[in-house]
Amino acid sequence: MNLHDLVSQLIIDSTGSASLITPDSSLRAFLPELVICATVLAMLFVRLFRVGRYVDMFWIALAGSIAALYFAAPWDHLGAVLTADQAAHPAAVTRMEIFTGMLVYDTFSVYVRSALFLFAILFVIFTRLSGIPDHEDSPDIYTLVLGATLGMCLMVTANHLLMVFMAVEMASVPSYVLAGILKGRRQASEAALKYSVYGAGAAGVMLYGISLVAGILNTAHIPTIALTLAEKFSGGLSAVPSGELMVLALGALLISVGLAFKLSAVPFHFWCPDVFEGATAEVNAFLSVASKAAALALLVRVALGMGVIAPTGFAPGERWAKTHQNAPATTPTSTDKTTDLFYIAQEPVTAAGAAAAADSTAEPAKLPAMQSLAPVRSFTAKLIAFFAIITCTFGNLAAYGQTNIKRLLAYSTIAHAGYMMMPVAAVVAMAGIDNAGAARGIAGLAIYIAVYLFMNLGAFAVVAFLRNAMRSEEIADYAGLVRRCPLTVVCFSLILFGLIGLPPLSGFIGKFAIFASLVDGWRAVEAAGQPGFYLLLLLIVGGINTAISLFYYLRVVKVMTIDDEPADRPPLVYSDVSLAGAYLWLITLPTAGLIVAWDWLSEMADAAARNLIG
Amino acid sequence: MLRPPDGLVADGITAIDMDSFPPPITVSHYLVVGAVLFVLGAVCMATKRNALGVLMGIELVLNGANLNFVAFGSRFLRQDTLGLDGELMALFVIVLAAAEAAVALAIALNFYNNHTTIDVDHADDLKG
Amino acid sequence: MLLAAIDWHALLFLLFALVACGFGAAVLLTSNVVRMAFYLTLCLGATSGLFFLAGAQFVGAMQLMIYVGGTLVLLIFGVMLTAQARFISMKTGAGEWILGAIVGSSLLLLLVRAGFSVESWRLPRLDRDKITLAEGQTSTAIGLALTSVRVDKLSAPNEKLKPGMSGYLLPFVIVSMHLLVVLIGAGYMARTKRLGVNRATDRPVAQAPPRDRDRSFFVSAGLASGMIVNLLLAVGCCWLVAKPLAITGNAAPTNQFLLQLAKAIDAAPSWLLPTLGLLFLANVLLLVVVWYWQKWGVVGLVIVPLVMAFLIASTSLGQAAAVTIALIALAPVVLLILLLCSGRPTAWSQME
Amino acid sequence: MAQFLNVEVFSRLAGLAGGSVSADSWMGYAAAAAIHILFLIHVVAVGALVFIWLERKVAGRIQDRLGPTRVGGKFGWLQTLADGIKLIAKEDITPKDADPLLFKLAPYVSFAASFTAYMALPFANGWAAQEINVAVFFIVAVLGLEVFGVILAGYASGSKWSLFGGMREAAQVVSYEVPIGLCIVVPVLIVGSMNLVTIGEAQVGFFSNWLIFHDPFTFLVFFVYFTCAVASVNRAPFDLAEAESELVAGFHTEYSGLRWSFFFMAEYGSMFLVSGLAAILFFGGWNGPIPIFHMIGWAYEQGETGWRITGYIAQVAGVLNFMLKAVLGVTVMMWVRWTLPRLRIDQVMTTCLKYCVPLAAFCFIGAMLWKVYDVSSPHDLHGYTYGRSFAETRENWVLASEDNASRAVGNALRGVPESGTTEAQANSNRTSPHAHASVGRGTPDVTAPLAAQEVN
Repeated sequence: MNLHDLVSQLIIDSTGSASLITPDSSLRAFLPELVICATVLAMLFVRLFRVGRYVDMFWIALAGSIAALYFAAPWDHLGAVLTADQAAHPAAVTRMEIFTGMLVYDTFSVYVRSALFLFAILFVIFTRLSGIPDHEDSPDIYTLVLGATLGMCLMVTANHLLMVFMAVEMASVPSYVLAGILKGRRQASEAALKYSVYGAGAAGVMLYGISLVAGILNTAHIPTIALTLAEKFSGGLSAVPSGELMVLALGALLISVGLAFKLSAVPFHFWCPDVFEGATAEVNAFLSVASKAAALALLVRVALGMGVIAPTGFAPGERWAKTHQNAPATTPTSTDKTTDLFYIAQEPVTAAGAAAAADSTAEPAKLPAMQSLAPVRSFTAKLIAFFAIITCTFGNLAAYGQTNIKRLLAYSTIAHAGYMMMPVAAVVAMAGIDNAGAARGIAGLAIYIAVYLFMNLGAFAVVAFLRNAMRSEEIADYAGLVRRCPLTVVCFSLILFGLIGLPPLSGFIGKFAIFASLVDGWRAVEAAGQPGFYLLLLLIVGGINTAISLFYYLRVVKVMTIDDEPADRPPLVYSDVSLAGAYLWLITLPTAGLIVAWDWLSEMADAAARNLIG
Repeated sequence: MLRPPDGLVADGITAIDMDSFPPPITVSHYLVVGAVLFVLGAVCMATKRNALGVLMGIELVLNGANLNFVAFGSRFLRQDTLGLDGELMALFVIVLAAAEAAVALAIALNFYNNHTTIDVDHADDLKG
Repeated sequence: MLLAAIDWHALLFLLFALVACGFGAAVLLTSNVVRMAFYLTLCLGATSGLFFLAGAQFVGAMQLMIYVGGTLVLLIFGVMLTAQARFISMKTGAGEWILGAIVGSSLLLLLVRAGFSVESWRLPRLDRDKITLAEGQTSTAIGLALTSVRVDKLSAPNEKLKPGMSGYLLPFVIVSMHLLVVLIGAGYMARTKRLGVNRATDRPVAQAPPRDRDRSFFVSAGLASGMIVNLLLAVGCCWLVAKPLAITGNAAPTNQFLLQLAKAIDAAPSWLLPTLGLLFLANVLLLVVVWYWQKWGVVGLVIVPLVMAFLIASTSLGQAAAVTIALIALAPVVLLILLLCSGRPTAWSQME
Repeated sequence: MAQFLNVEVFSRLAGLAGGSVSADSWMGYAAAAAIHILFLIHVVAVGALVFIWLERKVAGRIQDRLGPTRVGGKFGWLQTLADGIKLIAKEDITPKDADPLLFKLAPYVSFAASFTAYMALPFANGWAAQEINVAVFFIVAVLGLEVFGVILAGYASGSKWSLFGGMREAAQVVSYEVPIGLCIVVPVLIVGSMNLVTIGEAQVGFFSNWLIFHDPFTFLVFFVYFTCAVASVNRAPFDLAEAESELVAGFHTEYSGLRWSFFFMAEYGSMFLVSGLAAILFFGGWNGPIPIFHMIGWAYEQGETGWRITGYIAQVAGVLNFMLKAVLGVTVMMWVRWTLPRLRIDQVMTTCLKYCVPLAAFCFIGAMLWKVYDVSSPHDLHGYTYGRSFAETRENWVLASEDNASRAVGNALRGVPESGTTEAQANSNRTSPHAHASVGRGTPDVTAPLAAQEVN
């Protein structure tokens, strides 16, 4: 192995082939993020010129987000089930570790990243309508938003503990600034200070956990961690020295602190209500949707990555080389060496390398490894279930006494984080027992993320538009709004009903999918003879919480419709029939109508879950 | 100067064994220092009232973790190590910490401008 | 043989560790923020000494350069900017101290126990003389690893578990993007407030528009008829989707125009008709919007026919059809705009 | 450690005096260390004495005066010494409002930072207190710490003039670290090493081999480096931290006596250091314009082992050479100081951010392209790499990292003798004055036993 070989392998790893960028290369998979980077640079570059000062950055940001979504191409990649032949096609998305194993590119990442880009598009339009960035601020603010989105994309695709930490930082640090975006306001600066201090602390704690885990397993590459853990636990739980168990558990707990902070899971939620109240509603929408979706994806990556032997994958450029063996300029060195060097971490599963690997000899070797990881999964599932239960319950209970709509929605966000963690617990518990059921659980989570995106964005959009109209975010000031802007009240009510999860609305799909996965998980785990009671408990807690949440959401609806208008409310200047109103209709439409497209959504979600578990 | 001594064995002074004083330095010793820094930083974060003091606590926490990474990656301390991953992660953490500190400082100054105090206990406009 | 017998590693380690921990504790214990920063400097300097000692020279120098020389200077800068006399020393309450001490010491105990609980961490490396230069001095290897060429783990004992075949090119590149974004953010936060801020939240609430707006009968009639026509067209599209026209057979329309239409629809892709129906519906909504005095509705009314034309042009129906449709659909819009701009006061001037 | 005063010389001298000290013994080690420390302290402390005298003479000449003439004969040789004695005798004042601890510590922090950087500075081929693999980086990093002393002094004095001085210094030094880093990367890029000894030895031969003549970009970047270096050591025209016409005396307004003189030692120490760094990075370091000692065969050849008196003389001549270049740099700084007026703080920042950084970045990219496209230059470093390309040098790292078996094969292919016992390697390492060369050769060098290596 000499340097020249190493460098040419690096080139193949990045571009797929020595002479051109192939469809199955790292760079192609990373294209949406690169577009985001280019957009940020373009926004800065345009400002350099005198003419550029007059350009509205909104258009650049919008074009960048749309281009990113276009290159993420969920409509191409989230289709029906792939056959082995189709999977071997270079352009098909299966599991692929890109950039020497730093990131992983699969349908799940396509799905969540597409959701993030879609959100970015809607968000950019939203900020334009609500008028938060003025002409001079807009490059800074859109740069921060897109920078954070870039970090979130890395969270979704992280496959290495450094990338986990780095992605969390990349997503958080711009968010700290975003929280304090109205920098002349006391509350905003306080929110930013609290967020940054707590966030940095949580990141530090997580880093310490990462150092312990990486130190004891001698690797930071997540699939390799799973393999090492499987080897460690191959003799059963009792064969592992108790000291090592303690260090592993400690590391996992410390890492979970960082993740829980990003998820605003109780007891690391304390920043959430304060930051939501101090920051503007626009930023709240960003934090509660994009940040949460990315954090959930990261939770799935870390929990499943460490608890499950990674399924068969392809190396960048491998499929291209196979389909274009006679092509003139493929590789200077043989391609199987590529697999050999950079993908050695997947050795047990990628040894055969080709599409036939699915049924190759690697399979029998994988099963015992999966089995020996059972204690890891059980620990992780219980940890997540614990967090989910307290998060959900606390969020819903605390939302009761709130008088400020942003605080109320903050607690609602916390509660929903709890709901969304439930299927992850079920999935981790089911993996290795009922892989199909686990995949369904992931699909349920994916559906919930999609539905939640529209619901929460809509809710915060209403808050922002009403704030512009009456400078108030108190629920009491919303009284009697139905007489002033009936359409907006209808939209808001639909969104709130959706957040409860009432049947005709799309929020119901998400809840249903989640609870179904919990039932699946409970049955599968119990059938395998392991204690699955905690999954049933999750189901019960979820049900009770849904009932609890009914009241505080309905209270808002009641205030808006039944109560009389307060006498001391500032004059309300707001028309339903405006661009802002149209935006609300646009957002509410999927909330109300996605249930019609359930099949379509669930097909995409199933496709998203396809490559996560073997 | 600061090169770890590896000479004792090769130098013929093999008499120093595990039990003698001073004990050879191992990863564990580095971890203890890392843990001390981590805990000091965590307590600092929790108890300091000055926002900048809290930031300093965060720096201590990150350094504790960094020390762990370097120790885990060091060839001189044990045979089978984290390898270069340790040092590289420490490098990136240093860079990320610098970025984070810059932002946190800017936010703290902004807070100071708005509140004319740097006391985090005065950050109580938001509660409920 | 005294000097030679001293374990220099242990001695220097002890020195640096004591300095690091001691000044770390001093950071915690002092309440004067400037001294805190000074102690932190010494603490982090000693930590970099420990990095050197562990053989990570590059990381040690980096720590000195970026952490101590950059980050801490920045922190001290912040301290000075906020160092009003009453903020220099802020005392922590006794209760917090006690709580902090209890929690901290138990956490420390746990972590120290963890540090000694793994065997491979506890045992020193005995064959240090086997360390090659390539392994021991790492700046070249780090440079290679930052360009994704890892030379340190080419030969792990267990082939299957060769850990960390991870080149760090991507983090190295992407962190620059992060730094750029973060610097912009920090600059944004640290900039002084500008005059003439024009954000929505900083403007006074807009005055209520005049309520007594009036519109000529022709405008109202045009809008209403437009709504009806568009609604009918939308229904028609839906009906065509539900019951496609037969081109041949008994049910085939005898009317030549209808036959042409049926053939055109048959030739078009299946998504075209529903999309057109939706666009007609959108037109209805936009007309409602115009009814409610919104200018953007007119813009929408212009855009929708163009979108229709574009969609049709992109199918096999051809550009001639597209242009025809666009002209037919735009004509009433032009008429509407003319109507809006006529009269005194013009309806247009009253719109928002 | 300490090949400065080679222990073998020491042991021979001891032998002449009737004693016997083995080079490998702890006494040899301790003696070498002590001598080395003494030497460095003298470079800094005595250097400062000489430089202060020199500064006065230069200032006098530039202003058409004579400068000091009385103490110590015609040229006022002993003026600084007299001043020093006066300073020691002065009362050590701590202002009432000062933070006493930090006030007292600040000068030492400044001095210690400056002095620590000397640890990695080679004075001749291999003659460095500690040959650090990342020496350039280390020196720049440690020099950046000097600012702490100034900031602390500014803050702790309890005087607003001092505080202003400290703040200015912080802003200035942090800003100028960026272009300095970019400038230093250019020679590092060309030589392919951050080891100062390697960089110096890469320029062996006639003066056309000096890196400043390597290509137009290095030529340009030297001037950028020198400008930034002047700013980073806080010398006029960038001496805003002390700006006596605005801030009384800036950060050291409140200092007197010995503490005050420590600041000056730090300042002159840093001046010598950045000039020395410039000499190594751009002006061939210890290599003279004409390689006389190489021509007559006295200088140590690459890879040569063993000690000989002629080689030693060549090394000492190298030291003198290096010192001469560094002192020349210091003199130029003095010349600049007494010629140019002081800049305003905004001009300082403009110089840094609008001129130095883009220029340095431009030079960096230019030098990189020069290297990538292999444009010919007066000296293409073939002598240094023995005709091997840099890729090959790097490749040795890959080879050296592989397991023992394949390493042996690789060495055999390269004609490197089978490594055999570790002892043989330790020996070759110990006795080589060119320990760095092993990096270039890619020998799977075994870190030698501490005593053996360090004593040497």
